[in-house]
Amino acid sequence: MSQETLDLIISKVNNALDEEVLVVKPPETDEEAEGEKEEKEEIEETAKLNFGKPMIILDSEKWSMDLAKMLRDDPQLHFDFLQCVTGVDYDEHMEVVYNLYSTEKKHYLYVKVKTPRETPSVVSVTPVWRAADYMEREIFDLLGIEFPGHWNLKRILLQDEWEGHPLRKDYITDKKALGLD
Amino acid sequence: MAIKTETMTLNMGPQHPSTHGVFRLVVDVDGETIKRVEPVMGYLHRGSEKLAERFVYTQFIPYTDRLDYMNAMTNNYVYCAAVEKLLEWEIPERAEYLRVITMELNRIASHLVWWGTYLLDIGALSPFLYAFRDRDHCLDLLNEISGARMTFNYMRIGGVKWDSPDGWIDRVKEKVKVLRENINEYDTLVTGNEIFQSRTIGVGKLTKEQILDWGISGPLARASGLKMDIRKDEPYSIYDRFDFDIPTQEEGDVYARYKVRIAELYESLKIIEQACEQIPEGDIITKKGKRIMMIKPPAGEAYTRAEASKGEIGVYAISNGKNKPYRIKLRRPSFVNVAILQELLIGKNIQDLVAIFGSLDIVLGEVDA
Amino acid sequence: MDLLFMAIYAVAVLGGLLGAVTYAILFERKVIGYMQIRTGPNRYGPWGMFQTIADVMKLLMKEDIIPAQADRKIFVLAPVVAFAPAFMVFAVISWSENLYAADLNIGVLYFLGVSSMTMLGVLMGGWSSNNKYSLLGAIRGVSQMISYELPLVLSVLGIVILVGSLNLRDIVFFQQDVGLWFIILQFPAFIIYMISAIAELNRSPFDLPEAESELVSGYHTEYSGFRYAFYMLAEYTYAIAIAAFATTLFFGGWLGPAFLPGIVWFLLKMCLFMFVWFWLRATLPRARVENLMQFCWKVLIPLALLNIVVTAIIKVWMGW
Amino acid sequence: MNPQMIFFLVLAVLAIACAVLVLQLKRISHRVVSMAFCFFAIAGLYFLLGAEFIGIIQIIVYAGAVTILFIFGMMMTEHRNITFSAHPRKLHRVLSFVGVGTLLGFMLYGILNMDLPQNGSPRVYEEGTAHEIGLVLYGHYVIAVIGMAFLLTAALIGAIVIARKEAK
Repeated sequence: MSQETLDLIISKVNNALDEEVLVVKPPETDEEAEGEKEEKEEIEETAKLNFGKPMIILDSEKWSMDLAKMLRDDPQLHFDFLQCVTGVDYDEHMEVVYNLYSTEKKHYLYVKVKTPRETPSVVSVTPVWRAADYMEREIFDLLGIEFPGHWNLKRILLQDEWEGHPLRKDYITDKKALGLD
Repeated sequence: MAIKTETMTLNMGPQHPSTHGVFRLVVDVDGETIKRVEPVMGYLHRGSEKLAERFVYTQFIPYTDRLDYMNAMTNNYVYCAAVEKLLEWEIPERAEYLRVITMELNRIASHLVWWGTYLLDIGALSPFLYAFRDRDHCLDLLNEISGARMTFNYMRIGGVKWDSPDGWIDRVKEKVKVLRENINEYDTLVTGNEIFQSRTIGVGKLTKEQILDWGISGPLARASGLKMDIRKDEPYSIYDRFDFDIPTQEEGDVYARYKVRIAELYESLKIIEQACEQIPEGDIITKKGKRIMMIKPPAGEAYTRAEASKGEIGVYAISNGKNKPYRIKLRRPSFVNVAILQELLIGKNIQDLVAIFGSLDIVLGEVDA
Repeated sequence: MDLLFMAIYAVAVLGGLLGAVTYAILFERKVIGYMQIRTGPNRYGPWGMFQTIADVMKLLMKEDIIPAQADRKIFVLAPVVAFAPAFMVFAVISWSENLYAADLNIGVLYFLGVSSMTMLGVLMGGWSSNNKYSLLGAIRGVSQMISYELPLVLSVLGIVILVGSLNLRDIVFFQQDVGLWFIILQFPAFIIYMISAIAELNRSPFDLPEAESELVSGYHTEYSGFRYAFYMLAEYTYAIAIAAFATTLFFGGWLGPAFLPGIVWFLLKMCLFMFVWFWLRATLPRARVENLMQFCWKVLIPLALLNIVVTAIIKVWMGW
Repeated sequence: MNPQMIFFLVLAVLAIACAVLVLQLKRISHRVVSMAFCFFAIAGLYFLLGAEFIGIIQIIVYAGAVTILFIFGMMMTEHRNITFSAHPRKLHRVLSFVGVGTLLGFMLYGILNMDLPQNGSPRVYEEGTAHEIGLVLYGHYVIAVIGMAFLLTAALIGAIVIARKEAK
């Protein structure tokens, strides 16, 4: 069932974007495994099943409000519930993960949006799911990812004067300033 | 001619009796009508997610206790379950039953605290003490099994820390009877009270669309007619073995939330009773789970969720194959639910603010993480 | 000589009141304590007898804080203004057949008029504190007190019509002559009186002006130390006054079986009233603002007017 | 000096002092409070004269209702921007003097022409008690009273209607 959902999502998203953005990794062969890095990236898997649930990986340029709207409004997908927004700092890039759920169809989707680490920026989905409001603010606060289109993007947990973004991997905890030293 | 009136900005909190912790609401009021609300939080921010990256997997369990300290068992559970999912471990039967019993007992305790403090918020003094009496029944039981009354640190990756002491299951059964009787009494005393109803019926209505839009879960969603309960939708642990209902209400007002929570108390009691009947003998933790430093989930990521008393609590765990998590994201229900305040409170008056805010049942430890 | 006697009487009543207020607070805490499955204060003295005394001592010894932004003069004056009328009304209360200060012909009117002045103290306190909670509490308090003043007065009018006098002692004597207390003759009026009295006193379930869950402490949020004590004193003095007034009007004042002196009966009946208020406080949640006003204007006042009309008709018809 | 005289002096001084303070004080809230005290003092004078009923009415209506109304108006509206200009215009000043002078003259004329009781023979005044006033109001002036009642009811309803419109 999940595989079907995944296929459905792939076709829908590719349709909406008008290009083959999502590709399922073909069965791995030894040759490819030993192939060069550049080659590998070309066929990098952008749609898969993760613990039995569909997961799609997109670049931040591809991820747009229209796509989010499509995911929510398409009668076959109908992802009306945004469960969780996670920001992750991988050393080479940053990611924002959206966990979507459909209360009607009872299916799930992970949307991973990759964004460059130097200028992390992912389109805000608050107009589509208001639930993203605080969660995006939190990610902005702790990871420093910009969300253009967010109506009120400012620090939420840390005070406004805080410097840096603690959840980044290269953040250095100033123990003295925190009174820990 | 309109009389020129002054709006004033009211800083409710961070020290205010009914913000239930260090939470601040910047409210612009015209007379008593609210024109603008801005929730301000973070006073209790401990950087839990950052801390998670510094510890071995097991070491983070006590930190989850401090999120929603009213309902720490579920937090424990969902974190352990997330790691177990990455590890793809099987959990011993008895451990699962103990997990369910403790989680449900904790849910009852949490709902009772809500019941008491909520009525305190709307001006009834006595229910608070009665609620705490019954909450203590639950906490005593949890204390016996875990050694702590609020921050249990009871679950382990692969099972639970302690087996139940002698006769514990029987004592649970006894207390369930007592609790059911008492809750029934409170139900008859308060639910029909006319003043209470006038304070709550039709106040703070949330529509289904708003619930979905704002990603609200738990009793709040169920009070608006959405039959959403992770225990049924995506049964985790062994919830599929029990016979219980998901209470829902259609109205979506404060009173509906109240009724949903009261009904959930009964359902939790039902689950505990069944679990106590069915609980098998056996191990309480997998062999591998005992070697704490050796827990190294394979690289991967997964979102795991569970139904806490406040709503959907989720953990997005990312492992890179080492013995420390690469990233732990905590989806805290209170944090998500509280966002609705800025929309919900506009046009209401101060008195309703308290009634509505209380009905959301947020815990600041969880909001601020 | 008269003046001296009056001064002595006033001081005696004031002393008695201070004691009464102290123990009314203890009584309240005990009553609510037992209703809430706990024992209430039990540390100082047997059965916690000295608890409130200790509390008062503490309040008196506390630092006197006046907020920097407060309107100093009014802030200082307000608790006194709140207390004075609550105390003044005791002039017309007749404790027993022989023990009274002023046999005022318009006792009822005096009581109602003077007691309505407490709201000035509330308003001054709330306004001068320069605190938004205080201000909101004061606005709520005053609008509530003004509204409930009306049913309170109207409920008493039925009795005045029947007795044909505004003198509180005449009212008691009338009840003695008829042999029935007004609680039976004027039962609807009694209910209206009780409800509006609770609202007048800002007691639960109508304690909106000091709703601690929303307004922190209402109009006396900024007060501490002995000024706060003064407000508390005013509040409880007024409660005792209202109880005394109700006893006189509806419970036959000092009337009662002869084995106890009149004043004891009077005090016992007052205690009963106080107990009912404490009981309600332990039982009921706080009412809504709109409901409170609607209830006053749409239910209590029409009912009170109806009661007056019916009473007048009966009076004329029966030829009393 | 009998006690009554002492009380009279105290109350009279209080009343006048408060009345002056109403004009002299800087803050509007202080003015309102001193106005309330002025009303109280006047009520006390009524009591002293044996007109208890009028005294109480003075407290209820003036010290109670009117003062509270003033304070409410003050609290609800933006009063901080309103300033009383320190130097009123000349014409303004002259006109005020003329007005006050005329009023004072009328009052003096009335007081001097009043049939005051002679010292030493206190006459008991029946006027001003509740009984008397009731008889007069509902006997001689009943039509006027009813007329007033209608007028006030109409005003009350009108006020509610206006307030409702504004709320919308």
